[in-house]
Amino acid sequence: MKKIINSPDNVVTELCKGIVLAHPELDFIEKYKVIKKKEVNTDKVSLISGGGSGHEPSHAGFVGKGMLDAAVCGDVFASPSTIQVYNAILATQSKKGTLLIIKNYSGDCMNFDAAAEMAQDDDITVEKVYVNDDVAVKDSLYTVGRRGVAGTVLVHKIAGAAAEMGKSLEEVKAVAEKVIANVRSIGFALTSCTVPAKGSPTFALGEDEIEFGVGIHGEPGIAREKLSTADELAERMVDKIVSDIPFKEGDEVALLVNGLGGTPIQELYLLNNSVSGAISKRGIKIYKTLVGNYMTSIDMAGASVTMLRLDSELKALLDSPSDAPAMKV
Amino acid sequence: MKKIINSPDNVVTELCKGIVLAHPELDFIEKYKVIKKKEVNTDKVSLISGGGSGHEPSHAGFVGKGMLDAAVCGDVFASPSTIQVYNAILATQSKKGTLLIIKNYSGDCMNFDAAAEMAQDDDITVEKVYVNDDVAVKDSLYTVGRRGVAGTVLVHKIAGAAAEMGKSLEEVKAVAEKVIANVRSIGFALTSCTVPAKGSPTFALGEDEIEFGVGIHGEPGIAREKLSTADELAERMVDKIVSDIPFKEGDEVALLVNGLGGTPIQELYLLNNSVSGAISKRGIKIYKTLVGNYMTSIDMAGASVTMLRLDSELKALLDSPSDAPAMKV
Amino acid sequence: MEKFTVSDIIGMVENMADVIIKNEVPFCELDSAAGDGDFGMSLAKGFKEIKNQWQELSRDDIGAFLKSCGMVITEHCGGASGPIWGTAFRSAGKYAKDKTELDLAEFAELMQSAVDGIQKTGGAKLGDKTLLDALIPATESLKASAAAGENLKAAMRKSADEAVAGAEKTKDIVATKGRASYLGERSLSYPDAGATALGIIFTYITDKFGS
Amino acid sequence: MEKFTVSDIIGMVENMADVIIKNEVPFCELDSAAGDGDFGMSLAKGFKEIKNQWQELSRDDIGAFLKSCGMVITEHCGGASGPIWGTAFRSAGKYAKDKTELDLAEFAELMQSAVDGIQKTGGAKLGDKTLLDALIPATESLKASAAAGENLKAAMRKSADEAVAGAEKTKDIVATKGRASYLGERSLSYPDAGATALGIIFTYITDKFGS
Ligand SMILES: Nc1ncnc2c1ncn2[C@@H]1O[C@H](COP(=O)(O)OP(=O)(O)O)[C@@H](O)[C@H]1O
Ligand SMILES: Nc1ncnc2c1ncn2[C@@H]1O[C@H](COP(=O)(O)OP(=O)(O)O)[C@@H](O)[C@H]1O
Ligand SMILES: [Mg+2]
Ligand SMILES: [Mg+2]
Ligand SMILES: [Mg+2]
Ligand SMILES: [Mg+2]
Repeated sequence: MKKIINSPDNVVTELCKGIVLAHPELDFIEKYKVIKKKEVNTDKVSLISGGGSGHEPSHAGFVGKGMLDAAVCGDVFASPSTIQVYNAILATQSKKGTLLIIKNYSGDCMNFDAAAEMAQDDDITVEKVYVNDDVAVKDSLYTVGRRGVAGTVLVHKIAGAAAEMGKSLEEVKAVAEKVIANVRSIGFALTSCTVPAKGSPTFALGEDEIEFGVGIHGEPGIAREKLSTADELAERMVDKIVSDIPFKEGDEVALLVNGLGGTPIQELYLLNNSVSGAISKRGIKIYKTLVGNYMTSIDMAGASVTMLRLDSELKALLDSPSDAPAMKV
Repeated sequence: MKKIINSPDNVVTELCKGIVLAHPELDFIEKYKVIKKKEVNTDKVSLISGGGSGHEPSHAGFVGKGMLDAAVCGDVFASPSTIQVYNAILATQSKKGTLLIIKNYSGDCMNFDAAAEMAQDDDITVEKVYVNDDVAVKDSLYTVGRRGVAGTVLVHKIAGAAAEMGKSLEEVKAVAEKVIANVRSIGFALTSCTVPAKGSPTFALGEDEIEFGVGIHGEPGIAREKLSTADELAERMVDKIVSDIPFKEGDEVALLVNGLGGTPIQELYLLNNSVSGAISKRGIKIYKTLVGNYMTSIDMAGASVTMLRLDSELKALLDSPSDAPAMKV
Repeated sequence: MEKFTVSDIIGMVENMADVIIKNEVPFCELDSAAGDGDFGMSLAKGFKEIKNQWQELSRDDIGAFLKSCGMVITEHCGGASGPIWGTAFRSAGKYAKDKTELDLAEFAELMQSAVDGIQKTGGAKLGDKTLLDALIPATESLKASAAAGENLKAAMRKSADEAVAGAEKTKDIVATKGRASYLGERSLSYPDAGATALGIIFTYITDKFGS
Repeated sequence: MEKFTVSDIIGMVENMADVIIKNEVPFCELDSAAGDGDFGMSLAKGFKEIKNQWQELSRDDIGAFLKSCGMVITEHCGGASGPIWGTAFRSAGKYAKDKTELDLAEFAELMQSAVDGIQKTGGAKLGDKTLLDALIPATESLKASAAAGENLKAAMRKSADEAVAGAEKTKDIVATKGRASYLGERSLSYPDAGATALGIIFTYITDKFGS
């Protein structure tokens, strides 16, 4: 394992310290590994997200005016504990209540749910939404449902803008759910990630192999297959996403071409060229594009594509200002 | 070679198209591989930079209000030709003249110099500055001098802000030179980069080896050595930089912790924690910190540290707004 | 009749902590095959903290001891393991409230409380390819041994063997709960990490018991 | 007296383009050792474009042909190679303006013009570990052969051998110009990419000449 670290045990704490050093408008509560805005506005709905670490800049990079109020940082790929989440809720209490934005994984759901119950016992109003945008995973009665991936960032952005406008908890939750209903993602990996505590890659890929439909924790995807061109990958990803909702000719979308951590921005912009072509040729209009590392899987090489179907409400909220370190609008 | 591309020959063109698709305020002149602002303000000094591609988001990501007017994109790691640079000058002509911000490499110097001469023959006023911030390279009478690396981004930012304020070509050039005189960088690599056209890594490093003092083109550095901790690397880099100018107790600096392309932001923030500690302990005050991929070396894993000594003029210009895709202030 | 004392239970948890901490990396590797590779780390983190706080844990009775372990796990274990193992210990603690000894039938009931707690928290059932596929057969085996009047060590051995066998069988199950569920058919042929770990833990505790 | 005709020169440039395009990757690899690995690509790009525009290049005389090659290289080669090779061809073209044939002494003068152009553009001198360390001895050899009245092919062979030997010697030089200069002592034991390439190119042109 080759990483710029001191010791695997301290990765999360040290990276969080590095974040607040670079962004002095944020605070780090070391005991509970919570990154929060220094100044919490108690007159707006508080937004909290989080989960395992290793997805940087998610979620701490999205804490800031116009987006989240706090991010709870678990260990690498492990949901934060119930107590951590509960303390994040306490630290950002607002008169208008708190919305938890949870990625749909059993660990995260169990911990955030239990924390919400604890807070409700303290008479804090807490609502929850579960993001499940990954179309690689079949949603069926027999599974825990689709997992949450890069689309979560768009939920943060839009719900954050709604909260900033002073909307009520019900309204903010409703718009977050509208985003969840209209956002879909899929990704692929060129390499595995390496969890610092484990020290070796989670899976092995041949020099010409990729994992299509991969998750953001090194979970294997739909299929292991031969590396293909950016155009072919784009075509297949867009096809999977578009046929899921389905998106229709004339729809307007936000597009997020997201890097998984180890892939340089050079390749992400190149992939954006291919993906934009595949979307446009279907008569779908791209209203806004984000390209970069938003929801990573530590050092995995690879990328994901997220499409969000927009209406005028979502467009306006997407365009609203955000001052979060990883999303300056 | 495992990359998200179609063919090595088209990497630069396709990535540039991906950039302007994501940032519709920019234009791509395909014939000369120039990315420019759609709307050029002819009442301010025009700023042009560029060089070989492979350093994304440099330089195209810094084109925008408050920073550059155009970036000239060479092939991967190869300076753009004289004719390309000349056409970028023509495409962004302003009443106040043009400043070329050149990284100090013989290829870039020869091509930008020749292009400036051509433009001067057309009665366009062109001035030039050469960035040479890399302290890994000894500056001596017998070499071509130090090379330009990540500090270039701070030259873009500050000269861009000065130009935006309506300063004259002489004034903008003077402030760019002030930055160059006060900025120093050094980097290290955990892996080599892979140039798409070559298809294999430029150099080979053992599983426990790093290259200290590496350049941004896969040029080997000062020494090949054993991987050490983030704290040790930070201490040595800060030491090299601080003793170069030298920086003194009480100085205020801007700090840039820059990723070389393949290193995840997780490690960059962790490194920032170590580097900030090493700087603070020397009694030097960090006025502002940037952490991220600013000047990359394709997919190289590794990082560089840049320190710029500030005075009140530089601080104000650093804080001025910028609307460039990779630098939103 | 043979009974488990407070110090037997404390000793078991100590042995459990040791085997979990020792297997941190192998347990992560088990989770790599079809999960996300953090299971060993998440679990070890809580049990390291139990050992840290060892002197301060309540030892008044079995229930108080198990409950205080459950609180530490809930606070310090991340992932799915925090709620699942935390709930298991807290439910078992509730069952053993004020008790200073347990006969085999009671011990089996205590394990059943852990199973119930886990099912309430995580919503999984037998055959969902989770640690329940080791824990439920192990618990049933304890109940049968109690009914048959077997001695503690023999009952523990049978129970551990059932846990191992149950874990082994998870290879043939397509996962439906936890991260391995995202794999569908591709989770076949890999055993569940949590179940396999339980087999290893129960075997170790049994080896050490009474020796 | 033997002379190089317009079509001899055109043929040489064609062979030059062929060997450069064929060696794109090996030339990049030469540049990897102590440079940035793009030399083969930058150079091939210009010569591919020369072949693309082959029918449109001026063939009126040697000077016009070389100058139009130089313009293509200046426009299409990136890196240091664009200005250096572009200037070499343009300077050589200037020398051969209106000439339709060159004797050996004149050919040596043409090469000297290329050397002068390169030195004016890049500021390097013999011993700076650049392609000049192959080109200057090769040029001196041509001058000596002209003075000795040798035939064209023999002179070219000697000149090519001098280029190869000059390139070989760059191994022992600490680089001062171009990207290898950043390496200092560490550039020792690697030959210069541009010089080595010239040795290969001159040898290939000689092999093909008159055959
Ligand atoms: N809903 C559930 N009920 C019971 N056990 C579960 C459940 N979900 C997961 N597990 C167990 O937890 C183990 C994984 O734990 P861990 O790696 O900490 O969780 P995560 O999936 O959050 O990474 C699985 O191998 C499985 O035995
Ligand atoms: N100043 C110079 N004068 C003459 N030749 C030079 C000079 N600088 C570099 N070269 C030659 O160019 C070669 C490298 O070309 P190339 O890789 O295209 O340039 P870059 O250094 O810009 O990547 C070197 O091997 C050397 O022979
Ligand atoms: Mg996990
Ligand atoms: Mg180059
Ligand atoms: Mg796991
Ligand atoms: Mg080169």
